[in-house]
Amino acid sequence: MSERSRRAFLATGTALATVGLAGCSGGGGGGGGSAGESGDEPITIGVLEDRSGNFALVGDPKHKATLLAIEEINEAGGINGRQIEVFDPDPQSDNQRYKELTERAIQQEDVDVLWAGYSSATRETIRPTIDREDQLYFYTTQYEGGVCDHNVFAVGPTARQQLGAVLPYLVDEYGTDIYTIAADYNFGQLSADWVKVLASENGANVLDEEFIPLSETDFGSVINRIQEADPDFVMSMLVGANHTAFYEQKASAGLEVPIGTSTAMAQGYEHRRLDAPAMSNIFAGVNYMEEIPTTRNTDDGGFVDRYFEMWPDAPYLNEEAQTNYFSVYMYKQAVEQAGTTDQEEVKAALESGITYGAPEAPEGEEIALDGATHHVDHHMWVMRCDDQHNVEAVENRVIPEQFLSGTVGCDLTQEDEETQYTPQDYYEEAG
Amino acid sequence: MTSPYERLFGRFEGPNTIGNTRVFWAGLTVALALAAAYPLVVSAYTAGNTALFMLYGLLAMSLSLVWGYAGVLSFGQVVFFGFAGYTFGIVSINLGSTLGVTMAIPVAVLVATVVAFLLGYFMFYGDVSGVFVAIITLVVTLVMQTFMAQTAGDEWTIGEVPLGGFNGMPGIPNLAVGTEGAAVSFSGASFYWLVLTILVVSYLGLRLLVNGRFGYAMVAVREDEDRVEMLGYDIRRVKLVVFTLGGGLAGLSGVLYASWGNYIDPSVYSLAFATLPVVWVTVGGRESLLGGVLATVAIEWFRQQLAITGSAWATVVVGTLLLIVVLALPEGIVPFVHRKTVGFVEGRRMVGEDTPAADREGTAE
Amino acid sequence: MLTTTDLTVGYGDTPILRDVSLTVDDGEIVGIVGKNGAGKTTLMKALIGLLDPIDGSVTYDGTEITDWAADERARAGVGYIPQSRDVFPDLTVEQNLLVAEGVNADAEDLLYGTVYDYFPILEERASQKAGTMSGGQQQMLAIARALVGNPDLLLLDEPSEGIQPSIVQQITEDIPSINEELGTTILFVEQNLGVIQGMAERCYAIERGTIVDELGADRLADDGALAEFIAV
Amino acid sequence: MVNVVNLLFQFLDSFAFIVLAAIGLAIIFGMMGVINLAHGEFIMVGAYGTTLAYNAGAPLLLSIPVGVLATTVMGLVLERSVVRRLYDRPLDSMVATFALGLALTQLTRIVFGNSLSSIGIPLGSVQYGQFSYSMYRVLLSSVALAVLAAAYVVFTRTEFGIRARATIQDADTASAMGVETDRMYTVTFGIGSALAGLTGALYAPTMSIVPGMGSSFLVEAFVAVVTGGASVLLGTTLAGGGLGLVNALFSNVYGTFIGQIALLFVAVLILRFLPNGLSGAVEGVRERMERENT
Repeated sequence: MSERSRRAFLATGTALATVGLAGCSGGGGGGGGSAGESGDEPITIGVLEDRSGNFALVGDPKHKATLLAIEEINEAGGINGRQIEVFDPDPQSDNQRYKELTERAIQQEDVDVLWAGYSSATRETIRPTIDREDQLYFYTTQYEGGVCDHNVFAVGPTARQQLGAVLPYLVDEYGTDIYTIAADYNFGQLSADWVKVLASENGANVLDEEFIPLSETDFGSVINRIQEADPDFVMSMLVGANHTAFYEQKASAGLEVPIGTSTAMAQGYEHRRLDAPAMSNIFAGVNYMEEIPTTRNTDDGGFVDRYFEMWPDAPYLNEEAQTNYFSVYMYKQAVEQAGTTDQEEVKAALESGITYGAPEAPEGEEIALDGATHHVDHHMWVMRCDDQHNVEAVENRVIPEQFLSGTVGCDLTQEDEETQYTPQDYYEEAG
Repeated sequence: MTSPYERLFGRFEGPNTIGNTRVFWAGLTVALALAAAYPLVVSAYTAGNTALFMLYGLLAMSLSLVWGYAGVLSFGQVVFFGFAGYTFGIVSINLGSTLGVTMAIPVAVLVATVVAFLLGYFMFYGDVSGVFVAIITLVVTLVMQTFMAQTAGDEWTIGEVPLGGFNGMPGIPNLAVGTEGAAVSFSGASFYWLVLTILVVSYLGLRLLVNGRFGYAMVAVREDEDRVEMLGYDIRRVKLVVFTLGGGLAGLSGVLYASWGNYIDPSVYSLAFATLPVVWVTVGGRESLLGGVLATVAIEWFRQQLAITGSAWATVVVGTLLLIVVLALPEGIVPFVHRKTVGFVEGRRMVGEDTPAADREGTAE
Repeated sequence: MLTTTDLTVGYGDTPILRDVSLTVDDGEIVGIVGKNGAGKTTLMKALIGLLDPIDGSVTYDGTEITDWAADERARAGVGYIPQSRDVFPDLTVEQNLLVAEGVNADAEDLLYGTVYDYFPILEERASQKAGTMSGGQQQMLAIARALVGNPDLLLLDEPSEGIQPSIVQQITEDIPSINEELGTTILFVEQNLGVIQGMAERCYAIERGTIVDELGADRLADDGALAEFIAV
Repeated sequence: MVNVVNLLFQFLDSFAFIVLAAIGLAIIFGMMGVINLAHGEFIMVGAYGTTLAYNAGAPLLLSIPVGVLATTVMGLVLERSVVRRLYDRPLDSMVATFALGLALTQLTRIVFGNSLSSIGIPLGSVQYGQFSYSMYRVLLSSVALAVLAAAYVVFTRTEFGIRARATIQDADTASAMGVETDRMYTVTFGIGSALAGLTGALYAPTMSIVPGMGSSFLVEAFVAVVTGGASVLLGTTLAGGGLGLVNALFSNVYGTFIGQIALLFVAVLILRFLPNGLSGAVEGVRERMERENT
C-alpha cells in the first residue's frame, strides 16, 4: 500500500516534469556541458542571497560568508588554478525576482554552480528552473528535509537533525510532555510532524500543537494556552521578525517553561537583538552558531575572526553563513576531484562522498556529504541561552541524515529523482 | 465618402485614445514588426524575460481601463490576477493533460471575471465610490494575502493540488493549446509571441470599446457621474461592466504569469505587488492604453537591472524616481510626450470639445 | 471700499469675465444683476479670492489685494455668503459660526448677540447639525456666519435662490438694516426682481462676462428696465 | 474551557492593537482623503526613534516622545513637500506614499542595518492562577482609549478641530471664512503622523525592530478603517471593539489562526451588510432617533 502510493506520487512528479519539459523549446545553453573543460577561464559562481527585504537579516550573512570563502580560495590560487568570479545580484526577498535571476544566472551568466535562497518557498520557486536546466544548486538553509533531487544539494541540517539534537536532550532534562508551536506554513507544519515522530521515538508525547500565522505579532492567547496545557517544555518552530515578538512577550508574561527550537538564535541571533532575559532557557538544536566552541571556529585566526576581518560591521555570523562557507569548499574539492567544472561530473564527484573540516566540527573531525541523498551528516550542537543571554554548548554529536537514506530510500547515485518527501511518507513507510 | 484609411482605422479612433493619425498607425505597425522580430535576435532568456514584462503590461492595461477610462480607483487588479493564476494551476495540474491545460485557461479567466463581478456588484450596488473603492479593493488584496499564506495544511488541497500556503504552488505547466497529439505548447520565443499577440488583440479590442458608445459612457462616468445619471445611464451598471471586464483581463494576465514561472505564491497579493499596476499606469499615463504597457516594460526592466547590480540603493532609487514622476508629470509620461509633440493641435481641439467654457460656467452658476 | 480694474477671470486659460471694472463705496448696497451664465458667481469667487484673475486688479480699502488668498481677504474684513449657502453640514450651527470668527481679524468683538437677535432660530438650534436644517435656515446661518466676525464688506451670492418666499422677504428686510446698523458695505448678486429692488441702492448689469450697464435708483424702480437683464 | 480573565486581557490586547494600528491612518484618510501607504513606515520610524533613544541611554518614558517627535517632523516635512501637491489625486497620492515607504524602508536598512537591539517589555506580568499576562500589553488598551478620547476632544471641542473639519467638508468655503486651510491640512497630517509614530513607539518594546516591521500593522489598520466607515474616531473605536472581540474570542478558543480568519471574515460581512461601515450604521440609528425625538 505504502509503496504503491509512493510510486503513484513519483509517477505524478514525473508526469509533471514531462509536461514542463514538453513546453521547453530548446531551453538555453546552461546545464550539463556549459563551461569549458580546460584553461584559465574563471569559474562563475551564482550567489543569490537576500540583502534587502524581509529576509535580509538572515540572508546577508549568507552572502558575506560565501564571498569570504571565494576570496580565500582565490587568494590561495583558485580551483585547479582557475579564479572564481561571482554573479551576485540582490533578489530583494522577492520570489518572482528569484525566478528571473535564476533564469538569468543559468542562461545569461552561464554559472557553473548556484547558491540561492533562504526560504523553502524560494527553493520551490526556482526548483523547476533548476531541474529543467539540470543546474548544480546548493540550498544551504536549515529546512524541513526530504528534498531528493539530483540537481539539489541541500547541505543545511534538516528538521530531523536539528530537532533530533535538542528534543531528546530536553526529554532527559525536563520530562516527557511537549507543547508545539510552529509557524503556519510548510516548514512549520512539517517540523511539527517531526516533533511528533521524535517524541514517539523518545517516549515523550505531544500534548498539543498550534500553528501560528506568519503575520501574527500578538501572542497573549498562545501564552495562555501553553500555561493551561502546562507542558514540561515547549518546542518552538516560529520564524521571522513577527514571531520574534513571542519570546519578548512570553518573558514579559512570566512564562518560564524551557523551550527547544530549531529556528531561534542560530539564524536571526535573537539572543543578541532582544533584551535579556527574553531568550532565557531556550535550547537551540543547530549545526552552527557564532558561539560554538570549536578550535576551527573561535580560536585566533579561526572562522569567526576571518569573517569579521573581512566584514567588520557585520552583526552576526549565523548558521546558514557557515553552511554557505563550507559548501563552497566542498564544491572546490569536487571540481578538483572531477578535474572539470562540467556540472554532471561535479555532481558525480560530490556524490562520491566529500568530507570537509567545517567550523562546526570539533578539531580532528570532518563532516561528510552523503552522496546518496545530497545531504550532510552534520555535527549537531545543543546550545542553551541563559538569563544574561550568554550561549553555551550543553551537548554535541554527529547526527546523520536519516529520513531520506533510512526511511524512504532516496539514492541519487542510483536513480535521479526530483521529489520532496514529507513525514507523511515516514508514516507510510513505517506502516 | 469614407477613405480606405477611415474604413480600416475609423472605429479604432476617437477622442478617447491617443494616436489617431496615419503616422501613429504606421509607427505602431513598425514597432510591432520590430517587437515580433525581437526573439529572433536575442537569447531565449531575454525573450522569456521580456515576455514577463509584457504580460505585466496586460495587467497594467486592465487598470488603465477601469481607472483611466471609467475612473474606478481599483487597487485590487492583482486579486483577479492571483485568482486566475491559482485557478489555472489547480485545474491544469489536476487534469494533468494538454487538453486539461487548454481547458484551464478559460476556466481561470472566468473565475477571475466572476470574482471581479461579485466584488464590483457588491461595491457599486452598495453605492461605494471614489477613494473608498480603492481602499476596499486594497483590503481585499491584503485579506487574500493573509488568507493564502495560511493554506499550508493538508486541508487546503483542491483535488490533488495543495494550495501550499506561503510556499506557493509549484509545478504549474506551460501554456498549451490543443489535445494530446495535436498541441502547441508555449515557452521561450513562442510564449513571447503569444503574449505579444494577446497584448495587441487586447489593445485593439479596448480601442474599439473606448471609442464606441459604451466607451463614451465610461468616460462620461469618470468626468461627471451626476450628469451621466441625468442622461439616463445606470452608472452602477457601467462601472460594474468595466470592472468585470478589467477583472477578466487581469485574470488573463495572471494565467500567463502562472505558466511563465510554472509557479504562483501569495506574494502576488502583497501590498508591494498590488501597488505595481498603479505605479505602471501612473507613470505611463492612465488615460493612455499604450502608455501603461510601455511604462510597465520600461519600469520592470529598470527594476530588474537595479536588482542585478545588487546595490543596496536599488529600491531607494526606484522610490525616488517614482516620486519625481508623480509630482512632475501628473498626467503620466506618454500623454505628456504626446501633448508636447504630435498631440498639440489635436489635444487642444479635444479639450475644447470636452469642456466648453459655457458648459463650465453653467455648472458654476 | 472695493474697486476692480479691468478684471479678467476664468478657468484655466478660458476667460469667463472680461475687463470688469466696478466700484463699491463705503456703506453702499450694490447689486449685480445678470442672467444665468453671465459670470456673476465667477465674479464673486474672484472677489473673495477663490479664483485667481488672469488679468486686472482688485483693490480693497486702498490696498491692492489681487494676489491675496481667500482666507487673507476674509481676515481683512470681507464676509462671504456663497451661492447655495454651503454651510458645513456635519458641524453644528454654533460650530459653523465659530469657524468664521476669524473674518475681520481687526474687529473688536464678535457679533453673536447681533446675529442671534436677527435670527433667533439659530440660537434655538445652536447644537443641531447644519446639514439637517431647512434651506432657509441654512441661508440664515450662512448670513450669520459671514456676519459674526463683523466684516466691513459683505459679498452675497444669490441669497434668494431656492428658499421659501417668507424667508426671502425676511432676508430682503434684514440686509439693509444690517447695512444701516452695523455700517457694513454690501455687494450682492441676484436674479430676483423683488430682492434687487428691496435691497440695492444701485446696480451693475452683467452680460456674457462684461459689465454692460449701470443702473441708478430711478432705473431700478422700473421693472421693465431691470427685467431686461435678468430674464432667463 | 474559556477563562474569562484570559479572554478579557486578550480582548484588551486586540482592541489596543487594532485601534493604535489604525488611528494615524484613519485620521489622515478620514480627514483628508489621503490613503497613506507609507503608514507602516511611519510606525516603523516611531519605533526606530524610540529604540535608538533608548539604546542611547534615555529612559523608556523619554524615548517614546522621541519616536513620536521624529515621526511628526517627518510627517510635516513630507506633507509640505509631497502630499499637499496630491490632495485632489487620491491614487497618485497612494503611489507617492508607496514610493516614500519603499525608500524609507531601504534607507533605514542602509543607515541602521537589518535590525536594532530591542527594548525589553517593561512592567512585568499580572499573575492569576496558572495564568499570567503581560501588564504592558494590557496597559496599552488604556493608552488606546486615551488616544481616542484625546483625538475626540481635539476634533470636536477645540477651535482647531472644528476649523479642520470645516476645511475637510468644504475647503473653499472654509478659506472664505478666514480659515488657513493649508495649515489645517498640515497640522492634521502632522497629528496623523504623530499618532502613527506613537503606535510605533508604544509597540517598539514588544516587537522585533527591523525595517519592515510596519507591515505587520497594515492588515489590521486598513481593515479597521474600512469597517469603521466615514466617521473616523467612532469608526475606529467600534472597529477596535468589534473586531478585537471577535479576534480575542476565536483566538482564545481555537487559536491565533482561526482568530485571524474570523477577524477577516467578520470584516467582509460588515462590508457586505453595512456598506457605510460600523460608524455609518450607528450614526444612521442615532439620526433616526433624533428625527423621532424632534
